[in-house]
Amino acid sequence: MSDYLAAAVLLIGAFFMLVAGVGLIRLPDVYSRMHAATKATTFGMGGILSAVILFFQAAHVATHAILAMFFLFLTAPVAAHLIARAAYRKGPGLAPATRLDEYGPYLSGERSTSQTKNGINSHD
Amino acid sequence: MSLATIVFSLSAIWILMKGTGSAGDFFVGLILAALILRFLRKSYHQEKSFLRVGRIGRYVVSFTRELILANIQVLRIVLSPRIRIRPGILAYRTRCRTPFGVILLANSITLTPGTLSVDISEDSQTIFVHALDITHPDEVREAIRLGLEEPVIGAVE
Amino acid sequence: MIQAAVQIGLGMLGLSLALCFVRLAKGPTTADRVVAADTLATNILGVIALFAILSGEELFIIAVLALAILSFVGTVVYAKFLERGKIIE
Amino acid sequence: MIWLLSITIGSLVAAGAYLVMQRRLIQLVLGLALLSHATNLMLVASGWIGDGRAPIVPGPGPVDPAGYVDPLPQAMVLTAIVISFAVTAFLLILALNIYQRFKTDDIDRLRRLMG
Amino acid sequence: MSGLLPLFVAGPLAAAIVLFLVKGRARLQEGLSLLALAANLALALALLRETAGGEIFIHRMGFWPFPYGILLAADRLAATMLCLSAAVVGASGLFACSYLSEDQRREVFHPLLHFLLMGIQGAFATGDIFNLFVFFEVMLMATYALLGFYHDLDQLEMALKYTCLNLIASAFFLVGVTMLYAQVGTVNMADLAVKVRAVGPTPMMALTALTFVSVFSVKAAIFPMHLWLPSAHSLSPTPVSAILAGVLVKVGVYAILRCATLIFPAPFQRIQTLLIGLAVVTILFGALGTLPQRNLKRILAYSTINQLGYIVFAIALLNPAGWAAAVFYAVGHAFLKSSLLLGAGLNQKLTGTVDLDEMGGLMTRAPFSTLLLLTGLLSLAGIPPLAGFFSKLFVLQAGFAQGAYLSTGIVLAAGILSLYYNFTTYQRLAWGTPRGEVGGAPAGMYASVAFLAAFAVVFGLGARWLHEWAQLVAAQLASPEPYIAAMRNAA
Amino acid sequence: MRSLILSAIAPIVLHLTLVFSLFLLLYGHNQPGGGFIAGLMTAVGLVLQWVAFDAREGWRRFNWPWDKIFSWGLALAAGVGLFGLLKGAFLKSSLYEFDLPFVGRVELLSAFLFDVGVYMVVVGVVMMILTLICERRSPRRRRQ
Repeated sequence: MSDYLAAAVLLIGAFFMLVAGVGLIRLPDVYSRMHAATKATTFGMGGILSAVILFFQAAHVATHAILAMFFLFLTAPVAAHLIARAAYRKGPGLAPATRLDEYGPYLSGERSTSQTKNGINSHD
Repeated sequence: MSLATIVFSLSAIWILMKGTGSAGDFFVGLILAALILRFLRKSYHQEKSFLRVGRIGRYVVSFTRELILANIQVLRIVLSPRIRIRPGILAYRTRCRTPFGVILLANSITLTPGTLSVDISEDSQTIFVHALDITHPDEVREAIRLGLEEPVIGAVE
Repeated sequence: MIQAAVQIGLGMLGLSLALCFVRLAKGPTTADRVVAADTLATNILGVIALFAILSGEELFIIAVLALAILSFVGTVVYAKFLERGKIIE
Repeated sequence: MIWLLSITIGSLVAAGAYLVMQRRLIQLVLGLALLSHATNLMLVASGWIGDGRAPIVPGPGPVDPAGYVDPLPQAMVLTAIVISFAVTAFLLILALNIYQRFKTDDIDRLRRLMG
Repeated sequence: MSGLLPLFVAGPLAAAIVLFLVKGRARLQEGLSLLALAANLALALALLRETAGGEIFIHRMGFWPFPYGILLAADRLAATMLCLSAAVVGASGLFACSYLSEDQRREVFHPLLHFLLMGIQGAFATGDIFNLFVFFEVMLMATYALLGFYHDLDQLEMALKYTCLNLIASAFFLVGVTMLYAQVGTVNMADLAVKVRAVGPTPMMALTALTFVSVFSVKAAIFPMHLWLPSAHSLSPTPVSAILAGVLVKVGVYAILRCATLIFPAPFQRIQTLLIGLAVVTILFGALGTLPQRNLKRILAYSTINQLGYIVFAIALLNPAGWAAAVFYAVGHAFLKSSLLLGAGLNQKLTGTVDLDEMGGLMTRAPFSTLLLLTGLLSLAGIPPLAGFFSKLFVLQAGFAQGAYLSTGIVLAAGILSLYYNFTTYQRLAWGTPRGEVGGAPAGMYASVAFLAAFAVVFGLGARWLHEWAQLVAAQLASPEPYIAAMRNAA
Repeated sequence: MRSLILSAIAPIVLHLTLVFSLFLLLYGHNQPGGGFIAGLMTAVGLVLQWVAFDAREGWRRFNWPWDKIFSWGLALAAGVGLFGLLKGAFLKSSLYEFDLPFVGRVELLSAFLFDVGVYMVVVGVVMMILTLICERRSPRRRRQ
């Protein structure tokens, strides 16, 4: 029974990894690609690692897999956030379909204040 | 988190990693955790947040539901014959007060339907969220508020 | 049963890896490439996990954990480099 | 499985050789790193016999060695990886040193600086 | 004795660590360093005496059965080489104590020197081909650090070139190990010797042998791979360049000799013509390369290339007489060239330059150091009572005995060329118009140069004795069966 | 430009990494792992701190004498090898078992001490490289 369950979970996981790959190709700009990459890969890895747990059914394997899963869930958003931020600061490059951008105004405001800040203590 | 919590959770991780839970292993884990604490002693701040175990369960359930929904949405968008999205970045003012809460919320936002947190403002009160469908920004805000922010505040604040 | 599933899963992951490579090659911006590389790394984690099932060797899971840490740090460093042009300020 | 390794080794060597022939120091260093990875992989491939099971014996007692990979090249490759890590680190620092001192990592320009 | 064999590796390692730990205290560090070098030399001499009877010492690390595990082995050749490296590195260490006295980086010089010694001696003593690789890398890594010692653009560029070339060579070494392992499934030298003989001289095996030869020829600076040597010798600090020329290139020679005698005797027959050709080109190239130079260290570097050509030529004759000549040549050249390079450093200290035209007329101004240089240069030129003459003589004898008249004739002609360049060098150095002031130099520098230069005379006057020893070494190399049996039977 | 999210996550990752690397170190002799990979994991965790904060903050938090750690690690590893020499062969490993209060029976393989030495060497080397790379900012170098 758990064998079938493992196989099903595994296939779902692998399928979502594939969805991440397809999304990486099809979506129009970095940010939407990141949606696909972040969500689908973490979910997919969750599925695959659950399959590992179900397959081995041993405590230490399970804990290693859970730790790996926890680590991925912890770090994938951070990595996405860093890439998105860096990409935006390098040049927004938003897709033409974009409707709303409230980050740009904030960023330009912050830049001007931080420049004056930097002007004061640029030597530290 | 208090130092005792860190020590105990580290030694718990240690035991889980080893896979065999005996008293000796727990002791070794405690020693190692103490070593790590000694090593990292300069990086602990005064900041504290409290975990409420009961509420965390609600958060986890809510988060898992959102995660699955998110993936189904990604699936629908990616595999539809024509991609029709209206993305945008909106500013979301959070009601979380602790840094840990804000960061947990931002991370959760990234893993839930159609949203991805791009940055947190300097005063850590505003999260900038990139959303795949932003036809009605207020709906997105409402979804975040109900689906994530309430459980997060419940869990860690 | 599960072995067949693993084979199919490996096929899917291989396809996904190929797609990531396409995005890695095409660009157009560096950020795209970083995203592609990150996804590539996660896909490789999946491949290793599947390989653990295929060979029945539980020790590969440790490799998954180690590689997850490495790929996270790698992505962080690259993002930082992308943003600032230097990594450690 | 061995053909996969062969293709990987081949493409690593190709990419490494291409990078080594470029003009910038960092490309040179990365190319050399790729080349050493390729040789390490080749060393692993030389021990690929049987079904390719990891050479980790489950416990005490006799074990049939048939399905396992030859562990000796793996022990050797571990050493080789450490060595190539060290040498690459050294090269990177050398290149960084040159870059910081002369503000360029373009080999042609450096040559012109040397006169 | 075989229990003490790991001390050749572990001793320098321990010394390096201790020296690293006493980094701040220069006097103490230098004293300890010299003490360790002297102990190492004594140990090597003891080993040389023990191996004279033809006994082969094997030390097994760990507790693995025969073809596995790490073996250290010492026969006459290894003992000779160990002795030679201990002497040359020791003299260079003594020289460095005074030479680097104002240099701030000297606190890491001595630890690195011992790391280098560890790598060199490990490479001479190891009994399997993978550990040869490892010790090569230890040695190279120490050299990389020592070469990057100063920070001129020239020096950085040289260090980069040297590092890249050697990194590629290391990659090819691994490729060679892979090819060998895939064919015979072992890395132990004795086991390899047996199994390679069983496979026979197939084209694949010849290719493997060629891979190894091309890797070692980077270390030994044979013709297409010699490009790193002139700048590395001339731009590195003097003690380092003495070690480079005296010992480091001999490691490559030693490895080629081991391959030719023990591991690949049959495949070497197939590539013999190629090797002889390369050696002849190397000889000519080295001799011609000296002509346009003005920098004394650069001249010595090209002459090193020239001399290495002779050694490899002698090895490539593939008979015991040739191997004896090669061993004789290698030993003589190690002492000679390191004494010359240290002498060049001494003169640099005295006059502040290594440019020949600017240090002219040294004979009247600094007679003792010039005499030391004179001994070396005359020996290098091949003037009869000195070691250089006999080295060339034995090589030519072996060549003509083999019947390789054409190549040996070219080698003879190149010898005349080297006579010419050594004389002009000496003439420009010693008898030009005197100019500039001459400073003083510490006694330690004179002592180390004199110590090494004395060997040039001793090996010349006692050439018969050294040649007998070289023939003993060659005889042992020619019949590797005892070596293999000793490795097999090691407890 | 510091990222709040990264600087909050980095210490957590460091804790995880340290536990994991200690696991790799302690169980390296009959499971995959060992000194080298454990040292690399530790170093990776530490490098992340440098990236997440800045060099000044990194040196404030981890002001450890990395060169000393390197050389003592090397000394430990070589010392274990020489100790084996006393018992017959260089690098010969030996096994000791003894009882400790609370912990129970402990098997100490001398190869483990060798691994600890390698661990220290790797951490020391990586951090020394980091020192070289951000030389100008590190207070340790400036003081010397």
